[in-house]
Amino acid sequence: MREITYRQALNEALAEEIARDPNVFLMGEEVAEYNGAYKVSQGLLDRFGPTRIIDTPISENGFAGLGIGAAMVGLRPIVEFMTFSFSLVAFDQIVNNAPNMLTMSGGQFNVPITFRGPNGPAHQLGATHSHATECLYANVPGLKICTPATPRDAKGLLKTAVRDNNPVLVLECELFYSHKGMIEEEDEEILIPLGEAELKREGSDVTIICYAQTLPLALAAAETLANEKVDAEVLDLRSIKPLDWASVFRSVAKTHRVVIAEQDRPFCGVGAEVSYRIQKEMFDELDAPIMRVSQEDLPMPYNEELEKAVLPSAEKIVAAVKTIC
Amino acid sequence: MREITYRQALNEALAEEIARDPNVFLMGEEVAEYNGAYKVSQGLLDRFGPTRIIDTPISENGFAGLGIGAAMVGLRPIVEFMTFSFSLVAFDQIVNNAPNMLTMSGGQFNVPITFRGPNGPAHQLGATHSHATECLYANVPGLKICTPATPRDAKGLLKTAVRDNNPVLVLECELFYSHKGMIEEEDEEILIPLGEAELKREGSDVTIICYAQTLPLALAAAETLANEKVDAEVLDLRSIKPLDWASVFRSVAKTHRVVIAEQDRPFCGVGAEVSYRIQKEMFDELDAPIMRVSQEDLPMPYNEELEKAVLPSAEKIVAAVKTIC
Amino acid sequence: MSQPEQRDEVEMLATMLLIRRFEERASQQYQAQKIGGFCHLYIGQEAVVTGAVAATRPDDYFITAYRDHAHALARGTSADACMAELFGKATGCSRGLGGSMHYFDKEHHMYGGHAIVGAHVPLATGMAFASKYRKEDRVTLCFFGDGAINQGSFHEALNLAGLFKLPVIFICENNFFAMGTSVKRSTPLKQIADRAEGYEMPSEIIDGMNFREVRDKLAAIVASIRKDPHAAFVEMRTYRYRGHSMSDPASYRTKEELEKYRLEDPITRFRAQLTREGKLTNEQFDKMDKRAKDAAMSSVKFAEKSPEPPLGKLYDYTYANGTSEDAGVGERVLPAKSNNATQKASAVPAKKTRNSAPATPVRAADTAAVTPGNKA
Amino acid sequence: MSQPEQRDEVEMLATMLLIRRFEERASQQYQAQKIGGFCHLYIGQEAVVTGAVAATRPDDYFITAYRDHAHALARGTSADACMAELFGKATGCSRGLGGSMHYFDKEHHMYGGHAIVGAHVPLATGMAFASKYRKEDRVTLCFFGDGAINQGSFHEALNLAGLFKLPVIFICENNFFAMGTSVKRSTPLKQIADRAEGYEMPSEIIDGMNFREVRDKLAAIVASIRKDPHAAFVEMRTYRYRGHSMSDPASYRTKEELEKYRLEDPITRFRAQLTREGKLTNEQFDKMDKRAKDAAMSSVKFAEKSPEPPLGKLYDYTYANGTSEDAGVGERVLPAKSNNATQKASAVPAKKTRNSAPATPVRAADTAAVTPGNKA
Ligand SMILES: Cc1ncc(C[n+]2csc(CCOP(=O)(O)OP(=O)(O)O)c2C)c(N)n1
Ligand SMILES: Cc1ncc(C[n+]2csc(CCOP(=O)(O)OP(=O)(O)O)c2C)c(N)n1
Ligand SMILES: [Mg+2]
Ligand SMILES: [Mg+2]
Repeated sequence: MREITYRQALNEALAEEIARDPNVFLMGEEVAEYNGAYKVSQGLLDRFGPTRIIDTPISENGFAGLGIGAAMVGLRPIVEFMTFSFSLVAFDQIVNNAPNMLTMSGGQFNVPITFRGPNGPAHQLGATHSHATECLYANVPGLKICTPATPRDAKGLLKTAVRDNNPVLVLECELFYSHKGMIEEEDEEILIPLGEAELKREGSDVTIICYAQTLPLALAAAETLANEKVDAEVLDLRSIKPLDWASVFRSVAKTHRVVIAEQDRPFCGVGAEVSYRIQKEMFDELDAPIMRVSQEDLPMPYNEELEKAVLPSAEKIVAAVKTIC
Repeated sequence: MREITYRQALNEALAEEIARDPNVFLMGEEVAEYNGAYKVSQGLLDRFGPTRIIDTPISENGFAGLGIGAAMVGLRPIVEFMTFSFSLVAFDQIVNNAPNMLTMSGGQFNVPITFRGPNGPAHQLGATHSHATECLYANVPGLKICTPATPRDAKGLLKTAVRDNNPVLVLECELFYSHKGMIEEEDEEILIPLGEAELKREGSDVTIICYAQTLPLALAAAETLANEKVDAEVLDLRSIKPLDWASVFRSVAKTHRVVIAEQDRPFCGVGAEVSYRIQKEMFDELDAPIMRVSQEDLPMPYNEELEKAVLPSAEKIVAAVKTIC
Repeated sequence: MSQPEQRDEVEMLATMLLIRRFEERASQQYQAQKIGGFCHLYIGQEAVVTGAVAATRPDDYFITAYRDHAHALARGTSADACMAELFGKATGCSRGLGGSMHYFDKEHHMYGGHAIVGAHVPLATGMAFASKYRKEDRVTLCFFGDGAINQGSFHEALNLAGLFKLPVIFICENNFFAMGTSVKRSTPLKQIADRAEGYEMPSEIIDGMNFREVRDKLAAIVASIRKDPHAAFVEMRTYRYRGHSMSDPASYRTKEELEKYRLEDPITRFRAQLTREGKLTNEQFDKMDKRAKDAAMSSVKFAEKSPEPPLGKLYDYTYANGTSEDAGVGERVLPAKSNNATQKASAVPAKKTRNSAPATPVRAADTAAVTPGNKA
Repeated sequence: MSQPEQRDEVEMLATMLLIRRFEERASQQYQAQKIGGFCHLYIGQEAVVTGAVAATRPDDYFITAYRDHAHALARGTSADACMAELFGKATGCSRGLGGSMHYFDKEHHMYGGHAIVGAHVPLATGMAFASKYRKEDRVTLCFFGDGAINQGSFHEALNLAGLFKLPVIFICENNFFAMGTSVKRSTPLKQIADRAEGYEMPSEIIDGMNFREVRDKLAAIVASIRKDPHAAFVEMRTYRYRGHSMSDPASYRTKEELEKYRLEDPITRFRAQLTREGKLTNEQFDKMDKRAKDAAMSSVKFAEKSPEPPLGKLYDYTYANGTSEDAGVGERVLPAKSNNATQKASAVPAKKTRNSAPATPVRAADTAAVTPGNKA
């Protein structure tokens, strides 16, 4: 075991997959000569050269589509969005071309592409730069979506995504690039299947379902609650689509109480889907209503205090748990 | 009272609002000389001339943005998307510019714009042309969304949308343009507030919540159920955002059982949000799990039978009701 | 001109005839409500794609918009598979799942059939990118209408193709109308070809009603791209004789205009040329025409007899099985297998076997229970 | 030149100085972590927007991207309001809700501050559309970087503006880099101005380091547009002395290149011109510079002292109150009122009074309960 940052974990995943498969290449704004806006691709241009690590103009729709076309004829592109807030200008390519191709062509053309980059609110970037896009893309059949929250998950999920024969979105945590975590030795492959949640803390009184930037909030809330004799279980979804319903239901069957801590906006957010499925499948197991903590349904303000008020927090999770425990 | 089509209702709403307010204009592909791809703007060019009824090139992102800019300086554009499936190429304008402007500018710039056009699967148009976009846009704070299902609602909601000082999406039913319905005399103004659901059928055993193209399905299901002695209440949401929670809860308090019949895809769909809110606010009132009938989570196939299998239907609603009644 | 080339030309005329007769038949079947959705006919524009086929190799990449029947037929997709697709049958070129606007035929290097205006132009740059990446000398031919040049995706794709010197020809089939909008009302450009100047890209205007001009001028561009990869732009001046789609009466144009263009009918014109040059007798032509009509007619029978695609297939087509490791690298044919799509979506050894299906059985009525890949 | 114009020129130099000193101070405050988010400095490019202000009327529409401090200051927004915005304070030009990238000032006809590259270019066409619609002779000035010209929204907007003959000048501030990407690596164009040829649009290249050239050439274009509405394109050759944003060391360019451009510093150059012509003494300049520095310094004090925007305001700013009937027609100033935003979103008489708030009281912890406009 060794300790590395979330950024390094992603960097290793990229390097390993690009080295492994000559059809894999990385493309995006500032990924090559600048080594990435968030330095995730540090050193890759030096190592793999400009045919594999490719800088683009500011044309997200264009290069997302370029990647999809390349994938249709056998390449395995990794397309970086500087942030997923900018993926909105490429929305049609991601929603209409990548995931529909296999069906529309009657199974002839699959699209093995990975779209990756930071997602979710960062810090005081304002309304245009703070989108959490997971629920938007999760609505779209044909896409897979994962949301790693730790260095190990980041490496293992990104590597799996690149090898998947479908379009996969790896939604990274913009605020976690410097987070550290333990991870296997460099020569051991980490491959984490898409669609497998992970219990990040065991507990018996309430299940806190979380993912991405809400994982540390959920863990902190669990600590606080432990002091008040509430034993919270923390389940990190890790993948939004496919979603690991079995693990969700198993935990609910144990605790009978659920709070969903989500990173996105509330209306038709990920927590809405999760809560629907839980009440449907586990109706008689629930001892209290399912509660959600998400963003406020407001455009993200720049002001620091207001931004905090809009975002989910450990305190809000604790408060939500207390309404049902 | 008189009978008109859904198409005529929209046409009247447009004509009345354009006549009423010199700042209102209609813009979109084929809206003027061609009288609209679905003939909703029939006769408007003749009546109001080319400064008010404006044909555009195939540049949804461009003319959506043009409309938003015009709205920032005091005009009140009505922007038609030939279908909302094509609004995906304008997604960034609709999501990042229209609804964020008021917040980002500290309240200085509101954006009184109406985006309208057919939405939801029509008939054998395939994966790219069959999007139900309501849940995608409903996630976005700052937008308002309505989904009229009858001629009267179409007229009343569109007129209200045009007068609203915010960006409003009027998601019309692509399959309903020729549907007929009763409506007030032409000289009586119909203005239906955004955020008001309507009970389209009273019942006591189960609430079927529906909107847009699922309204006739829900009503048909209710008829079938009546024959089997199940008395279903049919609540048409009409507006998705704001959503009329009071009417939803009132009906649930009466029937204690809910089936949501939605037009969109399941994952993070409108029904997910509605079911979350019901179980949260009315936990003790529910006698059975909330069930949803939506599209299958699959890209829309062209084949007619397969398309039917993917879409919600009266039969599926009946079956869902029977699992809980 | 040597014999084989002469034969080729007659063959190409036969292709043009097949396209024409196929679409006439399709139009009739559409009116008889055997065909659903939207249906856009290419009639009048046949010389463009046929000339392009004559100017290229079978393994060059072709991609187009929704007016795509001709592109498949010209590339070699059978009339049977094309008609079956319109009927939504399992034997269709897209297995009945794509429909008129979404024709695909991997075997014949026909990469769709794309119905969002402009959105396939970036895909074309990706295919050309792949050729260059793999150091192949394939050329990508990307067809689109005059209406598409005002889409952002067109612009971004042309800039990328110009910048990266990708081996692609952007072929604007300028039939002077996008639905009811004349090209004069969609762009301030005097001629569409000039748009290429914004990308420092060579461009050419070609008479799209003249098979030989299309073939020869494109062949020259193709040759120069094979030698030295770069992007090029072509404006094909052509005309569609029918409405935009089956429901369009095309009242936005005059009878006179239509008649004028009818005089330039690419089939009549090419036939006359070949006849004049002694390469084609009337008898030969009539035979060819009959063959085309027969093929169109029998494609209807084929389509009628063909089975509907099974519902189960849908789930297989939503997600592809396996990973790069199963499939190997390079271009792959990856027909979806008939078992569950995402249960084995990752070839990685799962630490524990896990049933990710919902706790209660999936009911058809509760569609939300059918999470993709979790089909029970 | 008459006296008033001379005074104007000195005033414009004072504006350039204010921009420079304000941003130097902002940079320092950013490093002291008093300012959050992203922060992009305009230092080096001051002649562009200042020249544009000198060439236009105060009621012409200005709109730009995220590198926007200078555009607000040049238009007349106070340094206090600009600095307070960076501090996220209620007294900021966007009430602390926009931040560095989203400056707005309706009073001074500054229409933002837009942070999605290219996405404001269509907005500019809309503003120009409105001028033409209302038969006003206002001109819209739309500023953007060299990186923005490869976005689809840029393309669609220019085509629309050209087609509709909208009174707008598209001003590309070509500082030769988009973040770390030199313009040579973002487009195949030899010169950016040529992109206008794809829209049949007149274009001009202007030395953006030379205040007078900017002013005079823009003034001529503005005059021609006022006479006869049309769209025009301008490439301003300029340079940013600082990194792309505060976190960028700008190691993608050489010291020599930077030094070369420093010799063209628009402030030094304009000062020298005015001094040479006897229009400005050193003493006057020093006084002006001190005034600029003082304004920048006191803007920090103002920002520090200013209150935070109250949380409740957020709800008011998500939806505007009222309807067109309340607000009347034409351009409106519509400050959100402090009461519930959508309870009266429709001025239509509701048939029944209805409380659409959730049945149980809203808890801060359950944010999903706070449906927009349904704030209890
Ligand atoms: C983004 C988008 N907007 C609108 C449409 C609807 N639409 C389909 S075809 C068409 C006209 C296209 O004209 P053109 O590009 O000239 O091609 P042609 O039909 O003449 O072959 C339009 C507006 C669409 N499919 N996609
Ligand atoms: C659509 C989009 N993609 C990427 C970004 C990130 N980004 C912000 S500024 C910038 C560079 C823009 O360069 P340019 O247009 O030349 O303007 P300059 O910074 O030189 O003023 C990039 C890539 C963004 N804000 N929006
Ligand atoms: Mg056309
Ligand atoms: Mg620049």
